Amino acid sequence: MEVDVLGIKFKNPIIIASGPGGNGKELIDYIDLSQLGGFTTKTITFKPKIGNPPPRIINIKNGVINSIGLENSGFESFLKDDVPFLEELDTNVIASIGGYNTEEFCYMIKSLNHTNIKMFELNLSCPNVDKGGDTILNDLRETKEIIRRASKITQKPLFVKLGIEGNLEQLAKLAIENGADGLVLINAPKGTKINLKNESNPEELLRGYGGVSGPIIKPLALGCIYRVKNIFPNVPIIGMGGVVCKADVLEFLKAGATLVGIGYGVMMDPELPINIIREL
Amino acid sequence: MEVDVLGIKFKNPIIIASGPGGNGKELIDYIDLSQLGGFTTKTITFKPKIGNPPPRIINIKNGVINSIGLENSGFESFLKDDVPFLEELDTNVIASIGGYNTEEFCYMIKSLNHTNIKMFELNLSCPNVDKGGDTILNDLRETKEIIRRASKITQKPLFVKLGIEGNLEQLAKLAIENGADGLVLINAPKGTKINLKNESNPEELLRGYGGVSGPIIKPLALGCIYRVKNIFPNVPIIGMGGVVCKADVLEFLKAGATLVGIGYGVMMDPELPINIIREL
Amino acid sequence: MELAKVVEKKIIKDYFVLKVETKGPFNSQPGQFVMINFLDTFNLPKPFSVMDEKGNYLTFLIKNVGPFTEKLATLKYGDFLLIRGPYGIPIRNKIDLTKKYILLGGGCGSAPLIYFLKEYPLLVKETFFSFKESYVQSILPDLKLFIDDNIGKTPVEFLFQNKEKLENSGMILCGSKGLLKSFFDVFPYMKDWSYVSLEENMGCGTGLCKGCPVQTVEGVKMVCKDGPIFKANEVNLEWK
Amino acid sequence: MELAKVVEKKIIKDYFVLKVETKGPFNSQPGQFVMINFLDTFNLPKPFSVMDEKGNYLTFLIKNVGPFTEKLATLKYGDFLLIRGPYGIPIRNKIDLTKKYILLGGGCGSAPLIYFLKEYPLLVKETFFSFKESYVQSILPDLKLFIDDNIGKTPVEFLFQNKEKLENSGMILCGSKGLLKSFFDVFPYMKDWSYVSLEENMGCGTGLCKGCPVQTVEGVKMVCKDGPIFKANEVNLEWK
Ligand SMILES: Cc1cc2nc3c(=O)[nH]c(=O)nc-3n(C[C@H](O)[C@H](O)[C@H](O)COP(=O)(O)OP(=O)(O)OC[C@H]3O[C@@H](n4cnc5c(N)ncnc54)[C@H](O)[C@@H]3O)c2cc1C
Ligand SMILES: Cc1cc2nc3c(=O)[nH]c(=O)nc-3n(C[C@H](O)[C@H](O)[C@H](O)COP(=O)(O)OP(=O)(O)OC[C@H]3O[C@@H](n4cnc5c(N)ncnc54)[C@H](O)[C@@H]3O)c2cc1C
Ligand SMILES: Cc1cc2nc3c(=O)[nH]c(=O)nc-3n(C[C@H](O)[C@H](O)[C@H](O)COP(=O)(O)O)c2cc1C
Ligand SMILES: Cc1cc2nc3c(=O)[nH]c(=O)nc-3n(C[C@H](O)[C@H](O)[C@H](O)COP(=O)(O)O)c2cc1C
Ligand code: FES
Ligand code: FES
Repeated sequence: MEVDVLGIKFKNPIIIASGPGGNGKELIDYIDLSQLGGFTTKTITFKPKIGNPPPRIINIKNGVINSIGLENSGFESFLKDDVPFLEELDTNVIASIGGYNTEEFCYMIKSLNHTNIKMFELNLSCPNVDKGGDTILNDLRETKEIIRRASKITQKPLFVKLGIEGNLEQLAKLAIENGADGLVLINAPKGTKINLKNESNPEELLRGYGGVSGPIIKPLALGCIYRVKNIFPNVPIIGMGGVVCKADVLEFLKAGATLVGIGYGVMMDPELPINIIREL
Repeated sequence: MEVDVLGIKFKNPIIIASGPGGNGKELIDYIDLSQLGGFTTKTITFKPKIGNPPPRIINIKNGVINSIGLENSGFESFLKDDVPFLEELDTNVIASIGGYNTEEFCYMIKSLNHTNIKMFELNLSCPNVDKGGDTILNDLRETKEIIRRASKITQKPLFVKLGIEGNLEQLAKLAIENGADGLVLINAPKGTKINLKNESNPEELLRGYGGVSGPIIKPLALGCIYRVKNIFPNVPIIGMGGVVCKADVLEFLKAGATLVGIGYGVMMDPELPINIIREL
Repeated sequence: MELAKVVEKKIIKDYFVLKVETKGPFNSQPGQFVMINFLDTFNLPKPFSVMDEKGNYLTFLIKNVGPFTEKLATLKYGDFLLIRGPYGIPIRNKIDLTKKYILLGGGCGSAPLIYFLKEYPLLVKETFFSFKESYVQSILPDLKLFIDDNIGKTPVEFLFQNKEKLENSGMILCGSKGLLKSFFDVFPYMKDWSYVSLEENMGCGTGLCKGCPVQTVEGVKMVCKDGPIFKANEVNLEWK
Repeated sequence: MELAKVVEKKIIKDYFVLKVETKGPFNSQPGQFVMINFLDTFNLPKPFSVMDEKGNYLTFLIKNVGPFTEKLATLKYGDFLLIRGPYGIPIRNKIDLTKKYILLGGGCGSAPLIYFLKEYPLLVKETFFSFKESYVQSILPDLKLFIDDNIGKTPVEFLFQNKEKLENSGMILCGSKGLLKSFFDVFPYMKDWSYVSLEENMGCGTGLCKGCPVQTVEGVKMVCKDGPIFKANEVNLEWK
């Protein structure tokens, strides 16, 4: 099931989504990464981020609400400690880049241009990090500027990751018109679990809400992919949201995805992506 | 569990959400409407709408994807055939109004001003009807204008119904600043089911996607209510999305809802709202 | 919804007859259906025609075609279901009672017609409870079935070669859209003398949600509330 | 994940001991845990400490506190589970092996300590496998438990009145944050001689998802991968 995405060969359409798979080093204890179509790094930010205090994981039926808060040790540490490891991997590495302004995004992309990393994914849709109370996507001028400038400074394919919050069609159009080569759909939509037994803090998460992942968001993810594919039939889409078995993968491909990401499924069972690949 | 909403007394916080309960006439065969806190009409549009061709109902786990397409016999018929019936009901009737422009909204509200209908709900977020390929909410100027004008021509409380597509915080702010007295959260988010066995039309729905209701959207609904309540603690919210038991009702109230709507639950079992009220 | 206890299940491959015990009589009539659900899910219920009602017992004929019917097929004696109904307009209330009818059922579409035959034998001229596969006979031992595989033709092909049977008789057809369309492709003139029982995926089953539309000469109607039986010449099976 | 068969369940009210058979040995060590899941859901797995491993058998001590453990409690002989692991750093690899330890377990927090006692009796000075309710003894008949209701105090209150026990000994504590905090409120100086096994709700259980953080003097660490056992003076239980 080899797939060609903008000239890059993927052994199969299965990639690890950003986040639940860490930066690869943790995962090699469990699976052989070279069997994957690709591997997306956890979103890297310019400065280190300590992440949110616990709890970060709220169990819900058929899914999870996470409030990790983009914990990562920052770009410098990524360059030094992770890139050499990632460059050695026999799979396509996609670097997920998060930032708070155009300069941060551009600095990181430039620094990674000469590496063996195959594609960039701009994470503009993290539900757990705000820019003054708002995700970047809510600032259309800044979103446009980030994508426009980022696309100019790299030859590598540039994907933009969107969620369902915001006007999907409008944001997809904006991304593509400003130089994005593809889209990643979808990031975890915002959600809350209320625990009636916890009287002092029924939302449990300190921020009150987190990002919802897993099979519970599958119909929404398929809807987003379908809608965008319908408008931009030639733009490659990395689809994700609740993929946990082979049938899910086929459904995402049918809805319009070119590659299919697995996040929650890795948390269920780190071997799940490989088990699916074997069945394809 | 009496509730006061902007001076209107509700016997209890349970109301029928717009749509799955029809316009009441169908429901009286199954339950005593006077036991309800309130009843929301199916969204009325100025002109009759034939609705979408079948299939309109797609079963998914813990929910449904609907593509009804706002079938209704239009405002004139509503005035003549439904209003007299609704005015006799011993429960608070909320009229859900849908339209394609400010004039239609205002005409309908004006005509209903002198009736016994207690509140208005502007449905600006139907996933199954487009205005030239876009829901009204995506046109911020028009949204603002509709709410501003509508609020000026009526003394009755005016609620605005939002979905999760669009920038929730921004739209809530816009609605409230332009005269909305409360918000209804949430309308059914867009979703798709892929049927791999149906080769010619794997999306099954002719539009490719529909609105997702039922317990599957509960975490998202609670998230929206929590987020809006956090910013506007004094604005009453009618919460809905997957309420099917007493615990759900309590969770929605805890998250910030003043009234709780039941839509999908009525489809599961028309008696469900009454059964819940008995337990409260 | 009401609790109903499974008291009998006869299963052969993908077909099964399910008999449940309810608290009191449902007072269903031929052509009516009930909405069935499980106690342990929050999915929507699904419609099934009554094949028989006697005392506090309802009997259904069900084909395992997907997740819901798959789960129904695993039920054992003593398991409980949720049921509400009956819904829909009885066949008797829609048809011209001065005529005699040929009943044509396709697969599980035969269920309401079997009930009809039992209740109104005098209104029935002939029956075609048709199934592709002969094994179905084993779970419906007392009925004369039309087995395509045995006869070597579909019931529509058979009727085409025995057109005289249709003379002066009405028809009641119940089955997939495919069956109905193939019949009227061959016998367009029979539309005026036929009633069709339609299947449409349902939400509420009670006329509330507008989920099961059919286009008719009088506008859009709901299969669950205004049907499931309609005059064949009043509905448009091609609405898309 | 691997299939594991339930071969024994001893249950008393909200506590139960669950023994499962696996294909091969897990080679777990005291302090390690496994992730357990059901075959029929797509929920995340949940962490449970190994209370014993022998041959191809793993034993757990579980308290029914919510939907997952509720479902575990209904398992019967012969039912199957999914298990992966073992995860976490064995207690032995973290502690100072030249000392003897008092083991203080609160409720199911006793599970890894029970395993520890069995494997390293020479490292143990005294045990407080503490439970509020005396009925738990019936499913752990061979162990000396500390039953609050019988003794009339919590183990922390007991130790406060018997401070001399703590002299020259290390402590290994395993239980809720509440238990750990109450102990160090009373014995702040013991932080330097204690190890705590932390519980944090988990996602992956394997250090991948960054879902189970604890703030330490060396920055944020993961309970599942860097713990669950930590030096008490290195972690901040108040991070909010
Ligand atoms: C008024 C009415 C009466 C019915 N009576 C009976 C009955 O007596 N016995 C019985 O076995 N079934 C009956 N049905 C159909 C039954 O409701 C469906 O077979 C069932 O809902 C399928 O659910 P599922 O989850 O098992 O399969 P799904 O996954 O929902 O469907 C599996 C396949 O069957 C097709 N399908 C689903 N529903 C229908 C339908 N209504 N008509 C035609 N194809 C469909 C789908 O397109 C799909 O290809 C009736 C339907 C209606 C509307
Ligand atoms: C490393 C590790 C080892 C564990 N070993 C065991 C064990 O041997 N035996 C055992 O019974 N449990 C153990 N647990 C806890 C067990 O994982 C939880 O009890 C279980 O996940 C609860 O799931 P639930 O759906 O039944 O309840 P939930 O609905 O998740 O929780 C019910 C209540 O318990 C509280 N709770 C949930 N998880 C925890 C937790 N981790 N710590 C404290 N309170 C919690 C919740 O706040 C809630 O009030 C362990 C946890 C960890 C992290
Ligand atoms: C624990 C966790 C951490 C995540 N971290 C990131 C992240 O760092 N960057 C990102 O773009 N998406 C992140 N995501 C979102 C996933 O990449 C994915 O978009 C989403 O979870 C839907 O796919 P899934 O259901 O397969 O997980 C995270 C999701 C989870 C559950
Ligand atoms: C069949 C169906 C029809 C609906 N029709 C309308 C409608 O006409 N107007 C409206 O505002 N919302 C409509 N909705 C959305 C519901 O009012 C509600 O916002 C949504 O379904 C979430 O609540 P629930 O999960 O309780 O159904 C409809 C939902 C369903 C399932
Ligand atoms: S199924 Fe709801 S109207 Fe027919
Ligand atoms: S549970 Fe995933 S890192 Fe610990």
